[in-house]
Amino acid sequence: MTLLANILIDGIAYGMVLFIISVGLSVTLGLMRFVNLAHGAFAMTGGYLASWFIRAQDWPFAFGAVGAVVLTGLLGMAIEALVLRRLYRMPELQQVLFTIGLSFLFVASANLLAGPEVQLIPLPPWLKDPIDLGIRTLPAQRLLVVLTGLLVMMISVLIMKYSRFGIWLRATVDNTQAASALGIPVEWVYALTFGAGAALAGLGGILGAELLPLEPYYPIKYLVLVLVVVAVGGMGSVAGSMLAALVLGTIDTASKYLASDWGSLFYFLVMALLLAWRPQGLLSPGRT
Amino acid sequence: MKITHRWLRNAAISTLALMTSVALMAPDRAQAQVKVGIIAPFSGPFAHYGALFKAGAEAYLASQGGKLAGQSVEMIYRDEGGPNPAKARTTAQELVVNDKVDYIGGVVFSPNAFALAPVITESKTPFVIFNAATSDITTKSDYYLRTSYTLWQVTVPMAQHAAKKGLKKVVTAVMDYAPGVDAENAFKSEFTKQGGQVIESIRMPLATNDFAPFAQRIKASGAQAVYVFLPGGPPNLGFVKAYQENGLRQAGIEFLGTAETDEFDLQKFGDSALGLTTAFHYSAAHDSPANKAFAAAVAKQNKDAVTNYATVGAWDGMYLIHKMIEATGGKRDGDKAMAAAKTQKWDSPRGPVAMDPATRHITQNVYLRVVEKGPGNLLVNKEVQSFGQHGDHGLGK
Amino acid sequence: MNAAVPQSGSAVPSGALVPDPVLEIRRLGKSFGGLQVTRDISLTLNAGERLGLIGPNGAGKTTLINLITGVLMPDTGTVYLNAVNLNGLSQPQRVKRGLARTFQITQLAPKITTLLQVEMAIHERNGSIGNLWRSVDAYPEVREEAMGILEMLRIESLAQRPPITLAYGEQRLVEIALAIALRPRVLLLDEPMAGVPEPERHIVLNALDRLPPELAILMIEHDMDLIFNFAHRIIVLAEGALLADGAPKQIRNHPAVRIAYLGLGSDPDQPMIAAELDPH
Amino acid sequence: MRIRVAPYLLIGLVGATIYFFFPAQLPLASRIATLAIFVMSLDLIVGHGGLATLGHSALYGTGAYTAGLLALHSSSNPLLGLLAGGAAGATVAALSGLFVLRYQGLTFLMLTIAVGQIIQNLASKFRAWTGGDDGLSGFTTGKILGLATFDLQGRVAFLYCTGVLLICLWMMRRLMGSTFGLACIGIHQNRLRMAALGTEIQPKLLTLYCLSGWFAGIAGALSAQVNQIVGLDTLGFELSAEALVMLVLGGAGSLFGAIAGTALFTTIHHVASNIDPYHWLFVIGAMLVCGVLIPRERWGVLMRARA
Repeated sequence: MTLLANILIDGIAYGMVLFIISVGLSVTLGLMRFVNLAHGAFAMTGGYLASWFIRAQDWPFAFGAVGAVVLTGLLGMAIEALVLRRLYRMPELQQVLFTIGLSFLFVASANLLAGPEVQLIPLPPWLKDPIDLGIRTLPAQRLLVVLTGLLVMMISVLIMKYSRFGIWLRATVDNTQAASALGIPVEWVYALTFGAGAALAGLGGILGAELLPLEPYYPIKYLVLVLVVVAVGGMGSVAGSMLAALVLGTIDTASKYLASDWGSLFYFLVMALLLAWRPQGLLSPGRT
Repeated sequence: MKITHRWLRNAAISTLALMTSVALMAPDRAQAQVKVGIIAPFSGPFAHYGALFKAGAEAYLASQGGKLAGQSVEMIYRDEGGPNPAKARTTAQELVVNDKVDYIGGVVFSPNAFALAPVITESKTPFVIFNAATSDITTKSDYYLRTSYTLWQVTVPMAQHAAKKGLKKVVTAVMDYAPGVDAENAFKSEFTKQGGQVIESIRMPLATNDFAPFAQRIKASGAQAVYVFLPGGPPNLGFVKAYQENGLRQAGIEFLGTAETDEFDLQKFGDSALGLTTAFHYSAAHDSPANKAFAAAVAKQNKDAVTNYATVGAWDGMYLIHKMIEATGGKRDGDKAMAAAKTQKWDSPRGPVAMDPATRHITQNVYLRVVEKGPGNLLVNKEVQSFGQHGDHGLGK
Repeated sequence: MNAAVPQSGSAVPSGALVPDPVLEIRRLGKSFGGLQVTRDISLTLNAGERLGLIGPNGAGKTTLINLITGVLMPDTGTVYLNAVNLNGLSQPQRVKRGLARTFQITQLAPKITTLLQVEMAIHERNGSIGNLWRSVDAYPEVREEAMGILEMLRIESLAQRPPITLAYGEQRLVEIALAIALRPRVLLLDEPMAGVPEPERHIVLNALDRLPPELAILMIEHDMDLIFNFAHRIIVLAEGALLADGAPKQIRNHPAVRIAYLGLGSDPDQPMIAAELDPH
Repeated sequence: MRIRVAPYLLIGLVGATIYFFFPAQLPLASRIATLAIFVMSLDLIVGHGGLATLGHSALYGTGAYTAGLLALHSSSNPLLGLLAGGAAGATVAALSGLFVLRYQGLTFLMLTIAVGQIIQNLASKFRAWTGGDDGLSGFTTGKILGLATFDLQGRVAFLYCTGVLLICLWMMRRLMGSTFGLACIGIHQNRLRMAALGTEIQPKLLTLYCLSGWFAGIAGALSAQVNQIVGLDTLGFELSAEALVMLVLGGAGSLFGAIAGTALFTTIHHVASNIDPYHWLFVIGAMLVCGVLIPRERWGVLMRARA
């Protein structure tokens, strides 16, 4: 019984970390259909910026985190406007190559600017101590991730469903030309959406740093991890990404409790089975 | 399908690239008397090893006035990348055949060290391993020397210490790869021999990001202590964090480690590392004139470099190469050099050390250390006890 | 394959005089979710017959084609080709049994030359498509046949060009050439005029004239001029069900059809106005 | 006929030039030749079949381990090793292909990653057979064609690798020049059309995947024989990703492009990391980014402008 509770608690907590680092990709890859393998690079940028603000500039944690997220979003918009928008019409393979190349450049730059070592984001006292759940304790930081994850999902679903921007975005993604003819500022929609994806990536980089430490190779190291979540979750479905992250997080945790010497075998096995069962993802909007 | 001009162009470009590369690499360096090739990761997630090897080796060279036994020495650095034996072998082959190196040093990863066996045997090139820690590497060729450590070497005294302390039930938690399995076997066999009991052996996948489940398993096992082995870098931080956050310390489960509190990562642990005990062969806080000189020499070479097992492995490795050059008078004579190296005994920054002629592995003191606050509020591995001289206990197991 | 079937095509018809049913559809039904898109359709197509299929958008024409070709499987009913039940057979299996089609929007391999695509169809028919080792260039007889088909359709000049360099009307012809190369018993033409610009229409029309006479053809088309000239018989589909079936003249004069689809009064003497009628 | 022989002559010529004038580069050239076979095998499935995979190293690594195990436990005959490696690669391709080839696009890509990871985890788990992270070593390679063993300079290894490369190239060109190859390209370009021609798409792709696995396995076996060690990296994601980069760099769909891409990437990696290992990623990153942004047609213009 305790074992089951442990698996669920750790699984959900880990799954939420997976969700928070992949939700940005679920926007850029899932919604915009842009094969953005540079997602990890934006996540790392967010993390590094936050680390720099908080550690070197002595900003309070919340300020540093928000500042880093906003800056990462702006950087994403700038890169989108300068280069990425030329790639939307290219074949997927070209997008893959470009964004991998971009990731390499980020890796090399991080190495050049901050050296090869792990960058820490100092936690404020209110996040440091474990919180007692009754049957066991859970780090406060992990609770913050869970709450933020839920919040991000709610906000993004609300924006997609009810805001004018959400309607614009869906129209633009469905048919850019028609949307443009209807007077929707498609360039801005793309830039803002990509910026939002980058900002979310940055948020994930910051909040996930406790489990996925920030280092120059971050963009490449965790690429498969986030791709799996988005693919299993379903293209463009933020809720699907969350479901997938929770399922996969729980599976991974269960395999650590029960069969750790099989490595990540079960993780990938379950992923393959889920994909085989639902090739379009667990929750895939606009498809019947 | 149809052959177009494209392939012709592609082929031409690649040919050109090859030729250019050859031109770029044409040796136009001043001819040194002795050449030493260092293979280490200079790119990729393990690049810090390369930097530390380089700092240690260059520092040693500088401490000898830039010459070893009166011979001018040229150091040639080659990238190891990650575990990639095929590439490592090619690199060694090029060092021997093209660059005509007299000695090879370095190598972080065991598979890469294994891959060099045919090359060094055939070319009779002494190869000093600065890190790769799987026990039986040195048995694969007579030209291997090792100035680092093996997991058996540091774990056996740790297991004896645990038993002596009265611990009866211990859990082992190791990373699921070759050195980890070595560590687990070493602890299990020695601790059982001493009358203790290993109640659970946890192998943690290399790709683990979240260590909380393992911390919970350790806690639930009812053990008095946990013996740990993790490779350097992020997993260390993750595991120690999980150890703290899941209340293992409060539960009184003692931490018995080896390389986890490595100086390269140590400061990042923050206060959570205080009180962790480890058994290891080198601490930057080792109090001896040799260690102080070593630290000063390294700092002079590279102010960012820390002194840890990688740096000291390279430093002592260069000492061995120095002695081999001395014995051969700078001539290329692998057998004579090996004969001299096998019997060396010297005062290393880690304490008194000697080469074991049978295994060609270093015999050294193993220390029990505790993480404490040192000068400048920095964390240090304080040596609290010496377990005395130990060789590699891992061979023949 | 059809040896076990008693009535199958031993009698070679000359023109459409002797009824020789090659394609038979019995009581076909299909629904998506709660929406019945095909209701109880039965029809017969004889060798050498030109059958036109018309109906407003949403009448279920494309679904019918998909059911016949095997892209979709029916909920009820059966499709027979040469008296062989096709239910459960995949699309390629049906092609192998003599059922070829063209697409409403042309579907061609964009970068393979026209000649090679026709050769590919012939290899597919011959079963030599799976040969791993023998070069494509080592089948002179196939190349000759492919060239012959292109010549028959008067597009031999396109032989060495890939479809991306072709005009849309020309791409239609390539599709027809591919279908002919399969030597089908039945050919389904899915709106052969759709998207063909006015100046290129005659190319397609000429090609249709040159199709082998013994071939049974089912053509869907919105172009009324074309279909009333081309077809021996026309069937009208509305809301998933068969509305009328008869000779072009009968259909033109069929009151229900005139109202439901042709948009004319029920008076048969009133002339047809529009060439292309589409209520939507 | 002239144009058919030319590519082999050119490769032979480059090979001879390296052999006689740049003997220092023989180990590098051998590695390029081995990798080129692997990248060509990837081109079969990516360039000809149109399926982007990131799990191709599973086939390469299986071939490598099979050849290594064969040499360790039974026969060190190199030819037998190559055949066994190829067969193992084809078998893994067949088994995994039955499953993954039902899917396309991103789903296929992710499933190939999963298959690769599963096989790598298994190899790591069964370390008693595979040597785990220490790698499989301790085997030797017999005399090539009963004539010569590998020498330190890498002459024999180079000739062996180049020979196998040429044979594989010839075989792959024959296979892709066949009606079967044509059908695969057709499937790549338009599946609807091929289905309308009566092509059974899945069996064709499965055959193609097996052939691809066969050659990938041969490349792996070759690597095992020349290096006399097989590491877990031969099954890794990084190898698959690098191979894909090499392929696209040279031009997917062209076997010669595959060779050129491999040579270019490996050489640049070698040179750049010898000059400054720390910053080699800047070079490859810039190369990829520019390669995508500047269309192929314009490369020619740029080159001419500089000349």
